[in-house]
Formats: sequence, C-alpha cells, structure tokens
Amino acid sequence: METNKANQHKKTETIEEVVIHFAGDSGDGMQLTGSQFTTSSAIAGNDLNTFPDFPAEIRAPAGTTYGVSGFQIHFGSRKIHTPGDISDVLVAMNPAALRVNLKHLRDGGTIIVNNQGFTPKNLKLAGYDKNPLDDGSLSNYQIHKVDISKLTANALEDLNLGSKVVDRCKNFFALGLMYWMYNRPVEPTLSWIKDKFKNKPELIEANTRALKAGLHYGDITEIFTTRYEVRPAKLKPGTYRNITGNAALALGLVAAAQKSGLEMYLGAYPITPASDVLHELSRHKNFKVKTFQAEDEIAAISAAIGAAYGGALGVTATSGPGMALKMEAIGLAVMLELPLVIADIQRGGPSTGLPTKTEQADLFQAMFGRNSEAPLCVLAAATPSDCFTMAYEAVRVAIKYMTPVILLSDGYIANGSEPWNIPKASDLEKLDVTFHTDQENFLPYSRDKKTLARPWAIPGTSGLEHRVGGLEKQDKTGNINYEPENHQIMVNYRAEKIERIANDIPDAAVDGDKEGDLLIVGWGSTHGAITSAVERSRTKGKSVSHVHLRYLNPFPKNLGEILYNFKKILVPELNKGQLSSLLRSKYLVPAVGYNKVQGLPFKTAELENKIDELLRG
Amino acid sequence: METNKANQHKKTETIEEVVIHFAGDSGDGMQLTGSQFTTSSAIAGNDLNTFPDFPAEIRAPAGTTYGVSGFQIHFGSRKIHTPGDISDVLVAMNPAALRVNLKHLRDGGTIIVNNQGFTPKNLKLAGYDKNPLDDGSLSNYQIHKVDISKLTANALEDLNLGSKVVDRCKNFFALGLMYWMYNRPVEPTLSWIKDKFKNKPELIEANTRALKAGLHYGDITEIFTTRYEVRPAKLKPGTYRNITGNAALALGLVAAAQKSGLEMYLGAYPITPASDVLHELSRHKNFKVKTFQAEDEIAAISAAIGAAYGGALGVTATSGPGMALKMEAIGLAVMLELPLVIADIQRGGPSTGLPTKTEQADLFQAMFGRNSEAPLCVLAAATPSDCFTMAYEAVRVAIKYMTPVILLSDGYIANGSEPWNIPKASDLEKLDVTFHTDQENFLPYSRDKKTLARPWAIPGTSGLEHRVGGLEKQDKTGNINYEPENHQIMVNYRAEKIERIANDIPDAAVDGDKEGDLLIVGWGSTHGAITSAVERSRTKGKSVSHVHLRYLNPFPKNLGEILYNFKKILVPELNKGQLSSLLRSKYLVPAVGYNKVQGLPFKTAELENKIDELLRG
Amino acid sequence: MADTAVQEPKKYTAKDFQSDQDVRWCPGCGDYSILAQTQRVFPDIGVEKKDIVWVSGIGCSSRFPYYMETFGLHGIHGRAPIIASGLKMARPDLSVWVATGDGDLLSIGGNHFIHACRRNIDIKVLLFNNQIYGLTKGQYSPTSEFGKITKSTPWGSIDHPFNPVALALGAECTFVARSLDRDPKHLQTIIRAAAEHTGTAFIEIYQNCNVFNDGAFFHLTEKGQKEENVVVLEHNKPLIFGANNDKGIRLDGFTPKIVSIENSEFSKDDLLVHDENKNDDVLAFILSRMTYDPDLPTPVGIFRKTYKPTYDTEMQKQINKAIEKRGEGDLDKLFNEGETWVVE
Amino acid sequence: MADTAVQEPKKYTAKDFQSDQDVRWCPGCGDYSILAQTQRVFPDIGVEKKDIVWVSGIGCSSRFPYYMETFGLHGIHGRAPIIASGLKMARPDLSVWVATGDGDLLSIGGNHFIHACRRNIDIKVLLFNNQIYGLTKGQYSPTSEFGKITKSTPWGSIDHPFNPVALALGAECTFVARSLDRDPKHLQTIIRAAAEHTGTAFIEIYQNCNVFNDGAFFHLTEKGQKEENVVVLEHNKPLIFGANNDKGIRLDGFTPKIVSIENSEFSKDDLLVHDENKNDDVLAFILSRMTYDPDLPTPVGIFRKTYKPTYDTEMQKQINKAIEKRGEGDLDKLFNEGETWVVE
Ligand SMILES: Cc1ncc(C[n+]2csc(CCOP(=O)(O)OP(=O)(O)O)c2C)c(N)n1
Ligand SMILES: Cc1ncc(C[n+]2csc(CCOP(=O)(O)OP(=O)(O)O)c2C)c(N)n1
Ligand code: SF4
Ligand code: SF4
Ligand SMILES: [Mg+2]
Ligand SMILES: [Mg+2]
Repeated sequence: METNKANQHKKTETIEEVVIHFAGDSGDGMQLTGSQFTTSSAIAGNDLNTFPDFPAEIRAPAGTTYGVSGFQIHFGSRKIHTPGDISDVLVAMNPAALRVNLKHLRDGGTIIVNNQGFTPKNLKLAGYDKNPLDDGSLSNYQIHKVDISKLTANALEDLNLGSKVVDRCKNFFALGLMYWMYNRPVEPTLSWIKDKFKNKPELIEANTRALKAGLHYGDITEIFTTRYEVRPAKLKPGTYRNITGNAALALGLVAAAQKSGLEMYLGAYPITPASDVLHELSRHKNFKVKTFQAEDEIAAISAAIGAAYGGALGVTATSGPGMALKMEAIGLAVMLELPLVIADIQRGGPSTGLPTKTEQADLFQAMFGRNSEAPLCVLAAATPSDCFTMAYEAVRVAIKYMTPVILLSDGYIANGSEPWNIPKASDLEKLDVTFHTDQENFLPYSRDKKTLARPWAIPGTSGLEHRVGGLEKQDKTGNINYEPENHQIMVNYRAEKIERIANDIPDAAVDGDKEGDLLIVGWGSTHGAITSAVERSRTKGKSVSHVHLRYLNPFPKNLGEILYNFKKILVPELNKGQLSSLLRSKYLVPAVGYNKVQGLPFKTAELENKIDELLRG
Repeated sequence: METNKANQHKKTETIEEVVIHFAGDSGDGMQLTGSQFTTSSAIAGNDLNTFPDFPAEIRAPAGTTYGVSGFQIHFGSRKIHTPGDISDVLVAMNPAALRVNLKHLRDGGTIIVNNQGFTPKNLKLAGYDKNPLDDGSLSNYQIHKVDISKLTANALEDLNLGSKVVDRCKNFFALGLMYWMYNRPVEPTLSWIKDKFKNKPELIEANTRALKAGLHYGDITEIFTTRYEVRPAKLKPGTYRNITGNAALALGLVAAAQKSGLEMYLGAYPITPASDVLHELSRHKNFKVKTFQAEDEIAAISAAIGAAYGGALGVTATSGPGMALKMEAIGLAVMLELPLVIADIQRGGPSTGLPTKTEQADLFQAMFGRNSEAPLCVLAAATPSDCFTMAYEAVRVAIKYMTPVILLSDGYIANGSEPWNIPKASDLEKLDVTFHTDQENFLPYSRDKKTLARPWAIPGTSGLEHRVGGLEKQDKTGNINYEPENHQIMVNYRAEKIERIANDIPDAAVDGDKEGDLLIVGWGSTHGAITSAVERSRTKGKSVSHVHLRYLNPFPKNLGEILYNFKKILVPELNKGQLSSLLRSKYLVPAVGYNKVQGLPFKTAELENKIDELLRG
Repeated sequence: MADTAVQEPKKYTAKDFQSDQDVRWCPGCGDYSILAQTQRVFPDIGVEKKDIVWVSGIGCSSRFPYYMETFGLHGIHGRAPIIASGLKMARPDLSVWVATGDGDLLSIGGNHFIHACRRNIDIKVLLFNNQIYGLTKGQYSPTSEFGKITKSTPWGSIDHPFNPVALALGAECTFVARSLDRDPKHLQTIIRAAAEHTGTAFIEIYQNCNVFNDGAFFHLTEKGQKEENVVVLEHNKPLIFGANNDKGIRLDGFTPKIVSIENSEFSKDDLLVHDENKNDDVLAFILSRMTYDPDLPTPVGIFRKTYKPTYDTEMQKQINKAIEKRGEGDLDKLFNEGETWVVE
Repeated sequence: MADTAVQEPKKYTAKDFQSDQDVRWCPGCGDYSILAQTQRVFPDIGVEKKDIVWVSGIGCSSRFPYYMETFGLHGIHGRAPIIASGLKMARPDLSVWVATGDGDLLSIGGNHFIHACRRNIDIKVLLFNNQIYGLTKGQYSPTSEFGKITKSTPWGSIDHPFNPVALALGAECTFVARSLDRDPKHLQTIIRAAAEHTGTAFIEIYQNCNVFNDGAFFHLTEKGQKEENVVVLEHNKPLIFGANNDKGIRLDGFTPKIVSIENSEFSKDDLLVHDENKNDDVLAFILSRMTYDPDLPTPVGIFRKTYKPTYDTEMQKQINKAIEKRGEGDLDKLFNEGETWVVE
C-alpha cells in the first residue's frame, strides 16, 4: 500500500480540528479535490462535514469571481457539526478564488496559492490592481506561493500529454500537498484514479504522478515545516461511508420501497439542487425503481399520482419553483388520499432566485401552498445522513396514513456530506402495506379506526372497481357529494388524519436541560450550526437548550410543554421567520426569530453571539 | 305604466323584511326569476341581498335533487346584510326543490308549489314514497298548491306555441304571483321581456301573459288572503343599481384603469366562479380593455406579466385550483416588482372540491403559496358592492407600490348581489402613474424613498433599455447578483415595501365600542352575517364589537391596539382558522376561531349562538 | 391488449360496464352516445373489468369514468394524459383509457398530450370535441372556429383553431383517428381499433353539446347533409363519398381534389387509396388538412396506425435488463457502495 | 416590423446591441455565435433598440436577453412564449423576440409554444436546440436521440424525440425555419427573414453544447461532413447538395429520395423545387420528415412561410371596432347600465 510517510526532519503537531477551503475556477476540479480529501479524511477516522459551493453558471469564463467554485471541509477528532464558519487553510488556484474567499479565512490562517494562476489577466479579472501576493496586503496570513502548474507540468513532462490535459492535473498536485500536510491516506484516491480512468492509462499515470508530486513537494521543500495530525474521532462503532444529503435521501427511498415490498416510481423534472435525487435513483433500476423524467413538474407529480393509484410508491423530488408548480396536484393527492412522497430540496428564492444557494424558506409553501384546506404531513431532514432516516420515515407515514408527505431538505445538506453509519438492511423497520382485496362491502373511503387511513384498493383487484377524484366525495363511498354536512365531515377527517400522525412519531428531544433561560428551536439544515453554538454557549455556563424539529406537521405532542418551560425561545431560520410564526400561532409563545436570508448557512459564531445577546438583554 | 293594483277585498299587511327562496330544476329558470324579483324589489326601494345556489352539473337530469337550482332573496325596509338564514317563503317547482329546501324554511313559513310538478316520477326521483303535499307531513307550514303549469298553459292557449315553450313560461307565472303577494312593481320585468325577446314577438306575448296570469291569480283566488307591503329602506341618497360581486369587481378594475390612464389587460382562463369577471370585462373593449382567454392559468398570469412589463394594467382572475397554478409566476411578479392584480374568487376545496360552493380557505395560499419569501399585498372584499371598492384599491396599491396584489372574493359575494350606490366617475380618487423616462443615471431597481417602489420603465422609452428577471438582482442596477449581503438587502426591501403599505391604508374601524368583552374579527364575505349577528347580540345588551378586515397583508396599523382592548376575540371563518392563525402569530392574542367548512355562508343565528356561548362561558 | 389478456377473460355485456352512478349530463348531450358505444365495445376487447382504468381531467366529458364500471380516476384539469401515463408505466399490465374534452386536452393539457404522443405510451385517448367549454358554461375552446361568439368572446374569437389530428401527427402519435358521436357503428369500430392498437391511440370524437354549441357538427352527422360532407377513410380503399357514392378524392400533387366518378373522366381507380399503415405520416397529414377546408369533405376514420416500441414496455425492459445484469437489488450492497471504513 | 418603423430608425452597428454584462456561457459554447449573428443582423431590421424586447425562460440559452442591449425579460422556465405573447398583445408596436432552449420550449413550455403558433401572434422564437439540458448539467431533453445516455438516463433514454419543425407545422405555425450555430451567414439570413415575417416565426437553431453534448451536430456543421449531410432549402430552387453539388432530392410519391444529378438519368430539372410559401404545409411537412431519416440529408432553411392575420392585430382591431361602434368608454354610462333607481 502506497503510504504517506513523513520526512523525518519535519515536526508533526496534533490538532483537534481543521477547516480547509479549496477554491478555483469552475473548470479547476475543486469539487473533485474536495470530495477526495473528504473520503481520505473519513477513512482516517475523522468526523467531518463538507460544503461545496459552486456558481449558477455552468462554466463561467475563466478567472472571474462569479466563476469561482469552492469546497470546504471541516474535519476533526471530535464531533463535527458544520463545515466550519471560517477556514484555517485556503487553497486558491487563482486570484478570483483568493478574492472571494479571503474574507472567510481566519486571521493568521494559511494560504496556498498556485503561483502561475496569478497572471496579470487573472488579477485584472479578479479586480486586483496589484498582485496581492506581492504587495504585503496578505501579511496577516501565512502565505505559500507554490508553482503548482509548473511543478505539475514538470512531473508529467515525459508523458507527452497536451498542455490542457497537463493543466487539468494540477488539482491533484494541490491535493497531494494537502495530504502530506494533514497526514491523510493516499490509497483511496489512487484507487479512485485507477477506477475512474480505467480506459485511459495515460490519465491514470498523469494524475497519480501529480498527486505524488504534491505529496513529495511538501516533504521536501523547506517552506513547509510542520505537518498536522488529526486523530480519529470517537464515532459510534460501525461501518461508515461519506454521504451527501441527496444520495442519502435517494437511498432512504430505495430502502423503504424494498422494505415495504412496493415498487418505486419517481416522476421528476431536473432542477437544482434536486436533480441528483433523480440521477441517483435512475441508477438503481435493478431495485425495480422506475424513474421518469417528465415534461415538467406538474407532469412529474401527476405521473407519480397515477403510479400511486396503481399501487407503486409514488415519489417526486424538486426545488422551490418546481414545488410551486406541483401545488394543484398535491391538492388532488390530498383528496385522493394516496401515499406520495414529495421531496423539496430548498434553494434561494423567491422565483428563480439563487438556484445554487441554500435557504429554508419553503416551509410556508409546504404547509399552506394549496387552495383550500389541504393538510398533509411535513418532515424535515437535519443533516446529510439524516436525509436517509427522514426519507424512510416519509414513506412510512405516507403508506400508513395514505397521505402525501412533504420532505424538506435544502441545498446545504443536499450537497454537503458527512460520515454515515451504514445501517444493516435487516435492522430497518419493516414497513407493512396491504392492498385491499376484500370485495365484501368494499368502501373506498371507509377508514381505519386508528389512523383514519382509507384502504389502498388498486386496479387489477377483482370486484373493487371504483372511482376516485378531486371533487368532494361522500364519506365512505367516495362518490361525488356536495352536501354541506358531508363536506364538513370530510374536511375534518382529512385534518384529523394528519393530526393523528402525532401519536405515531417520537417526542421532541431536548438537547440540554428541560427548563431554563433559553430554548433554541430549529429545523432542517441549521442543526449543525445550532448544535455547535449551543455546545459553546453551554461551555460558557449559559442555560441554553436545543430542540430540533424533524416533524413540522404535525408537531410532536410534547412540544408545547417543552416550550412553556423556558424563559425565552429563539428560532434561528434561513428565512424571515416561518417556523417561529407557526410556533407563535399554535402555542402563543413569544418565540423570536433569528433570521438570515443570504443563500448561506448560519455560522456558529453568529448564533453564539445571538445567544449571548439574548441572555444578556 | 302597467301596475300591480290590489284587489280591494284583500288585506295588506306591512312587514319589515322577507326572505323568499325560488327553487326548481336547472332548466326551470329560477336564476332568472330570482334576478327579476331582485330588480323589482330594488326599484321598490328595499335594501336587499341575494344568493343564487346552483349545481355543478350544467343541466342535471330533470327532477333530481342534485339538479335543483335555487335563488334566495332577502329584502326589507331596514338594512339587509345577508340573504337570510332561513326563508319565509319557498317557491318549489317540483318535489326535489321542496325536499332540498324545506329544511331552510322557517316553521310556519309559506310554501308555494307547482302542483303539476309533483308527478309520481318526480316524487320518486326526489326520494318521496308518498306525496308530501297530501300526507300531512307539511302541516307545520302554510302550503299553497297552485296549478302553475296548467294555469300558464291556459293563459297561453290561443298562441299556438309548442308545449315546451309554454312550459318554459311557468316561472313567470310564479314570479307574477310573488309580485302580487309582495306588491312589487311589474314594469321592470315587462320591459326586460320586451328587450330580451325583441326578435321573438310571440315570446314577448307569452311571457307577458304568464306574468300577468300569475299576478291576477293572486288577486282573484280565494286562497291568498293577504298581501304584504315592504316599505322602502332608508338608504343613502343616490342612484342605485343591483350588482353582483363579480360585476362590481370588473367595473372597479375598468374604473381604475380609466382613472389611471392605463390600458387594462386581462389574462384569464375560465373557472367557476371567476369566469364572469372574464365575461364582463370582455364586453368592455371600448374601454381599451384587452381580454385574453389563455391556454391555462399559468399562461393567463404570464401573459398579464408580459403586459404589465409593457406598461398595461395587468390583471388575472381565477379561483382556487387556478390560483395554485399561478404561484410560480406570482413569484416572478414579486421579483420583477411589477404591478399586477390577481383576483381569487374562492370556492370550496381542496382540489376540484365543490366548484359552485363558497369558501374562504385560500387566505393561506394567497399569503404563503409561493416558494421562498415572496410577500405581496392581500386584500379582501366584504360584500358584492365592496368588490368595486376593493378592486379599485387593489389597482391603486399595485401601481403605487409596484407590486402584485391578491384580491380575495368568493363564490358567495361573487354571485350574490346587493344594491350599489353608484359613484360618479369624477368623484373617484385619481390614480397617478408616471412611467419613468429620465435616462440620466437610470437604475431599474432604485427605489422611491417613501414607498420603496422601483420605477416603471417600459419598452419603447429611449435610453432605458435594461433587463429584468427572476434571478436575484443587484440592489439598484437590477443586474444578476448572487452575493449574500445583496440577497439579504433585496429580501428585506421586498418585505419592507409591502409592510409600508400599512402607512397608506385606512385604520381598521371598530363597529361598536372600542373595548369590551368580545371582539369579532372577520374578513371577506362573512361581513353580512357577522354584522347581523352583532346587531342582534347588542340589542340583547351584550358587549360585542366587530372589526372587518379588508387589508390582510399588511394589516392596518391600529389592529394590534384594537385587539388588546377586548377580553375575548372570536374569528369566524369559512375555513379551519386561517385569519385567526395569522392574528395569533402576529399579535400573540388568544383569538379563537369559529369555523365552518360546508360550502355555505354563515347563518346569522349560528354566529349569534356562538357569541352567546362565548359570553356565557 | 395483448399483454393483459393472460387468462381467458369473462364474457361481459354492455351492462356490465354500467356503474351505479346516475349519469349527470344534460339530456340530449352527445356524451351519452360515446358512453353507450364504449360500453358496447368493451365486452369485446378482451380485458377484464378489473384491469381497465379510465382516467380523466375536468369537464363534462371528464365525468365519463364515473359511469364506467371499471377503475376510474377523475383527475385535475388537463392532466389526464400524464396521470394515465404514470399509471401505465407503473402498471403495464393495465388497459388505460383517457376521457377528455377539447379544453382539457388541447388547452390546459396540450403539453401532456403531445408528450404522451411522442413517447408512444400505451394509453388510449378519447377526445370529446364539442368545440366549446361545456362545464364552465360556454366559452370558446382551442377547436372553436375563428370568429365564434361566446361568453368570453362577445366580439368574436380571434384564435385560429387547432387541427387536433394534425397536431397529433406533428407530435408523432402512432394511432390517429376521428369519429362522430352520432355515428354509433363507426364510433364502435374506431374504439375497437384503438383497443387493439399498442401505443398511444388518439381518437377525436366530434360531440354535440346541445346546450352551448348545438349543431356544431350537424353537417357531418345529420341525414341529408353528412353524405356530402363526410368521407370515411378505410384502409386500402379509395376515398369515395356523396349521397350516391358518386364522388371521390383524387390527389393533385399534394392537394386533394373532389372528382366525380359518375359519367366523368375519372373512375374509382383514379382515386386516392387510403393507407393507414404508412409509416411516414404524410398521407395522414394531407388528409388532416382537409378538415377545415370548406370545399372538401371532412375525413373520419383512422388516419394513421403505425408501430414503434412503447414507452411502458421499454421502461419495463430496462428494469429487467438491469436485474439481469446486476441481479435483484441488494440493499446492503447498495448502502456499502463506494469507499467505506470501519470504526470499532 | 412594418408597424413599428414609424420614424426613420437610427443607424446601428452590431456593437450597439452589446450590453454591458459579461457573457457567462462556457467558453466554446454555440450560444456565442447565435448572439453574434443576432447582433450583426439587428442593425438592419429597421427597429429602434428601444422598441425591441427579448423574452426568455430559464436555461443557458435563456440568459440571452442579458447580453442584448435592448429591453429584456428573463422569465421563468417554459413561459417565455406566453410572456412574450402578453407583451405583444398589450404593445403591438414592439418587436418581441424569444430566446429559448429545447427543454424550455419543448419540455415544460410545449403548450405555450403550440398555442403561440396556432394564434399566429407576432413574436419570433429562436430555439437554441442543443439536444440537452445545459443549465441543469446534462440531462436528456425532448430532442435528444432515443437511447441517449445522460445523468438522468444512465441506462439510455427511451423517449422518442420531438421533431420541432413538424410539431410547429402541426400547430399551424406560419414561419418555420432551421439553421445552425456554426453557419453564421445562413443563420443571419434566417434571423433576418424571421424579422421580416409578420406572425409567429419559429427558428430551430442547432447549437453545440460543448460541455454536455459536444459534437451533436458536427456532421451538419463541420467541413468534410456537412456537405453530404445538409441540404439547404431555398425558395424556388431545387434541392441540391453534396460536396460537388452532385446530388439532389427527388420526390417519389411523398417520399424524398436522393438521386445523383451527375452522369445519371436525372438532372436538376427532375428535382424537388422548394416552395416556402405553399399555403398548405404538406411540402414543409414532407421536408421536416427528412430530419431524423439516417439516409437523407437534413434540411435547413425556411420550411414554410405563409400569411394569415396575427392575433395581436386582430385584438387591436376589435378594440378599435368597439370604440367605433360604441364610442370611447364612458365610466358613468357603464356604471349606470341596466336597471337603476334613485333614493332621495
Ligand atoms: C385548473 C383549472 N382551471 C380551470 C378549471 C375550470 N374548468 C373546468 S372544465 C373546463 C373546460 C371544459 O371544457 P372541455 O375540456 O372542452 O370539456 P367539456 O365540458 O366541453 O366536455 C374548465 C375551464 C378547472 N376545473 N381547473
Ligand atoms: C420550474 C422550473 N423547473 C426546472 C428548472 C430547472 N431548469 C433550469 S433550465 C432547465 C432546462 C435547460 O435546458 P434547455 O431549455 O435545453 O436550455 P439549455 O440550458 O440547454 O440552453 C431546467 C430543467 C427551473 N429553473 N424551473
Ligand atoms: S353542457 Fe354540453 S357537453 Fe356538457 S353535459 Fe351539457 S350538453 Fe353535454
Ligand atoms: S452548458 Fe452547454 S449550453 Fe450551457 S453554456 Fe455551457 S456549453 Fe453552452
Ligand atoms: Mg369541450
Ligand atoms: Mg438545451
């Protein structure tokens, strides 16, 4: 096994956690570099959290600030909840990358730049009058100017490759250097290269050499005097892999389909940042997953409704604008009382907004975006791997209660990743589905006493021929009915059915004391930042607890009780106060919002400051 | 002038108010009968309120209960707020009409039936085993069996008309009889007949004869001993006409277009109960109103957005399911900051629901139905004639604040009618629009200091060439911009702009004392029922006040203050508690809902009882 | 439906396909006939009731499923073709039918319709074309004639109508036909042919709305008029029409012309012979163009019938292929894909 | 644009149509050429900058308006044709252009597109057909070939592609053309012709997406290949192609066949002569059918150009007629329509 042995004369320092930010042009392969570093760190046993951040343009002109693509990884020997507020190390392939990311580098942090990227043209494109590498403006940082391009070219000299190809290997040099610096295992990347380019041996050679050149460069040159050791974190025993939220969500659905014995049918229309759910599921046809790229979002959900009527596990996945388009059809699904999972991977809005940025502002839409009273279940995943759990849960609720379920995720956890403690398939909760078959007194809108679910009676079943539709229907028979009392009964049933789900979900768990000065209530992807901020505040002796909601409709039954036990309630959200409004309305508690709508996740420090402020004031 | 003189030996009794319900098959012309009676009563100087109620089927098979079409009119010499909880008189053309409406007739009320309609077949279709006219089951009522069909046929005998034509005149007989009974002027209907059938003299003759036959029948036969006199109501002086909500809404828009100097562009797709807005506006092309029946609701609003970009007054009108489809485009309008009026004539839901029934359950959708933070102004009309006022107001706000405005109406006030005190065009508030023309430092997203509105810079203006779109835009320039701080600024602007509208709208007015035991907060079409109930409760000495909200986003500035001055707050709504949720959330007041979702308006008595209950408990 | 007739189907009568719901169309509506012909044909299509699903959108016509004693889904406006498509993909074993109106299918639902056509998903679409919006009480529709005066066009419509047959052809539909509510026999034949087709089958049915557009098709359906105004397309047969079968259609270049075949220079043999199976759909397109030509008879019958793989079978094939190649999905294997590591 | 050229327009150069925004397409993208040709043609179309509006949906191609120094509206996905239609109806004096992609126009926007066509609203639609979803990073589109492997179809697409030209014809479009990003001259000609047309003008432009679908059209655009694979349609001219102009298209019935016109039984005079003005669109339809035929060259040029009243002018006419008939609207009269009564 290829290893990464230290040059003996360099010292090794042990540190608890590091944040590295890789940045370069969209074409520089920074997402790849980041994800390789992630895998390596995961295998090194660290806990970690990542955040890729790329532009809306596919490949904006080289050298521009809006074309910068970045990948941040936070890894450590302790529990890591976020990709880090600010980075310790910035790897910048060109001036634009430096310019965009410098403000997120800590004072005294390390900068590693690709010297060749700092051409006059690139400097100008990035808006620099003078070369910042030379004018002393970076004196607050430890700056390493490395001839990455040149050194890569040197290493590949005798391979007779085109200059473009050679240039594309430079990210592996940078990666190698960082591997050296943080003592990462190289093997996973080497085997990845072999697999990736299995039909192009010259690229295997080129990338391998570039990687090793970076590695050796650290070892040999004098400019790097210290290597860092980040010890393995104490993670729960088990087999792990690194997983993004979207991949986890897709796997959760596949798992639930398998465990319920249903065939999955995904109707989807590509949209950032939800497309990867479609991509991932499209691969798994041997799980009898049918994926359908529809003509639009309305078609996607309508097809899924048709499939659900036919007895499949109907799923659709989209983001904000696509979600808006689905609302009429969701109303139909509510009326039909068919199971359906609708994943909304939220992004910055309104309208087309900031397609590649994150936000949590679709909660209201999920709750209320339909005409009339059309209640359904709303769930939210808190972290990348939690997307697996909540997708599974969404299926469970949908089929048990015969209802559409909206699962909220967002760009941040969808693209971000963390280690996932891989479950055993056999340990997953079994999901029971029984299609109705009994012809005796079959009533399509009769109800289960406990769940109020109606029977799932699918075509192909003898004697169950019946009609359903979006007009109000008669209690029990499901025939069209416009009578006032019947309408009230049906409206109440549909509401009550969703409320009863509260009997079937875990109580909200309080992280911290059950009463105190301040309760933070969060939901979705803010989990990591809130957890970190609360940890830090508690270390400072503050009385702060945290409840993180995964069930937004209905709320867990014990939520009111929890809220009433705190003097103050803070609801941090990446929107203008949607959950906080729901809490205030339902529980009449003076929850205050901490709101940020910038296309970015919370920083731990922001929350920490807000907590300080509230407990001071 | 043809008059309606009383037979001298019959006595005349003066009463304050009456509720009459006309009911028959969809083909029996009950809507026409009702609206003629309405006009006549209006001209008699009564205040009044009407409520047509017809089936979703176009023309359901004759004689069925679901094919019954009804029209209720409430008129009186005092202020009339509603069409009446229960009727005093039921005119039933067949057994189904009797069966469906009997439960809404007061004990001791009058029933007038068309004897010939009670055939064995019709009785069976209506679900009667025995003829209720004979079996004593109606002994609680004053029942008049009139040979309406036969008497009509007799009157038309020598005209040599087909039996179908003759049968179609029977509603005029019934109308004539009611005119006699309530001393109504006949002239308006006679001239209506002349106008309507101007090319068919035989129909003029037939219908005139039928009407007069009914009139004389009352006069001559012994069975009717009493006529009633309902004196003119004390209405504000002025010229009046009877108007439905949809007609008023359309006129309000035309008026606002004229007063603002804008050409109106309506993009619409037919949907019950909003289609009449399209129909009405299509007639007024000489007001430079362009109406476009689009391929669907998304197209309708998108076209209106295009028109608004071009400098027209963009309007779209729809109902619940259509509204759901428009949400993505509404988000675009929010982003473009263009004026746009979106009328939502609510109907029963969810999904296709109860298309011809009323409901108030789209408030949440109007507020929150879009992806991300996309705030806009939401208004609601309270009565049919108020639709004029609020449509006008919607335009005022839209153009002044460069924002989409949602105007909520519903099936009840859209189809219902009341006397409208016709304004003088010259008295209407002038609406100022200035398109931006100044080329110097033109910034498409600069803002008016007071309103935060951006300039309306339309194509065709030299030197103002610029681009707008749904991606987040840079403050001032409007160029695409993904920067975090900029996004926050723009999100805040969009929110703040809507909030500032509160500075520009009337304070909420309290009907009753400014503090007390109970405040009722209503919105939309419940106005009449709440007003009546509050009047009655106050007569009984209860401390009840009423605030009726026409501005739902933003709320009037003084609303919080008002709420805090009452011990209890009741929010009656034809939904599951949408306004009440908004009030609780915003003001943290323990507002309780009184909710009914039956496709029907509130009855005054229901509200009265609820008030009693609350003030007792 | 080849793939559903696994076991010998029961012998049904038309009555077996009547549901227990009261039919709520206006008396005299053409929809009654379409329902009746369908119920008459369905006993013969070789599919069990339990395996048939009717899907519809919103409109008078879209109430159709309620009256058929099969499975039924009354969807939302315009979405029937795609709801049906989803159902068919999930359940290729079912026989899936769509009942829709000219507003439902061609106005709000136009996109789903053309996409269903191009995919060649195996659903049968019956368009009840009454050239009006019935359920919303009489607005013009995308098939209404230019200049039509309706509630929403008191000054006359300025929309040029779609030619649904041409649109379907332009969208690559594999089975395109037209029939009439008032020609029960013909309608039955066409419904039967659609049932036999594998792939998207589209039937435009001219339907009288006697309340809002009465008589729109009387020139094509009433005795004394229809003979001169309709030409029936039959496979491999020349295009002959006229009260005395004395006229025919001849092609002059691409232009259909009426010629007399009695006492004239032309005989039957000079006429255009219909070929519904032509794989290029040019002939069908030429015939579709006769529809709005005031000088030519309106063609009814099957314009085009051709075969290509259906979307639903291709989808199923991919599943089968994937299983063959990779084996049935194993969750544990899936979970453990890519780089994993063990924490003890 | 006949109706907009009221005053003598200014003399522009291509540069006048370049906005101040950085062009953000991938280096090498075919969109650059389409932008450049447009900017080259626009000085000649006789419309002032202030009277031109570019409307788009969402996609790489839909960024187009930002780079044109005219008015511009970057709309939402699929809705450009209808936003543009509304604008044109409200403002018939403007010259309204749509930039759109194959996903934007034919997937989510298909319905608005076919309705714009049938209405014959006077807008010009430039379809940037790269047979892929660019902006969302490489899923197949409704024009991608059957079997295409993309991110969303790792097992190959099972969708049969639309033929956009045939679809537009089926939807009654009055101007239907095709051009290529890599044939600047031709593209300029076609854009100019579209500008001159009154009514819906549709141009399908084959566009190379060098990141996600590189080379999709190289057989039609690259030297050494294009000569044999492309036939240029020119009005009143025979269909000739080939590196040595030695081949032509001849009609065998409705079927186009390649014939040699050098040393063969056929000469130029035997070839199909293009007629873009044919009012029946059968010829155009036949030509459209050559597109996906592997044995025939792909036609580019104007398939059809015909005239009928446009929706926007008809709409304006109705307004004028109404005013003529009733006089300009008088609010007081309107308010007092019907029965009124006076309360003193
Ligand atoms: C989203 C939505 N928009 C509009 C409507 C109202 N609507 C119901 S049916 C219909 C059109 C009916 O016309 P058509 O499809 O021709 O059917 P027909 O009634 O003539 O059979 C419309 C516009 C609706 N139900 N839903
Ligand atoms: C409602 C909605 N759905 C999906 C998307 C995501 N989306 C943006 S562009 C696009 C398709 C782009 O393909 P195409 O129209 O061919 O344009 P290209 O990028 O290839 O030029 C999609 C699916 C969106 N922005 N809005
Ligand atoms: S309105 Fe027309 S289409 Fe609808 S049921 Fe009545 S007659 Fe038939
Ligand atoms: S992704 Fe393709 S279409 Fe989009 S800008 Fe890049 S090359 Fe052009
Ligand atoms: Mg119709
Ligand atoms: Mg594309």
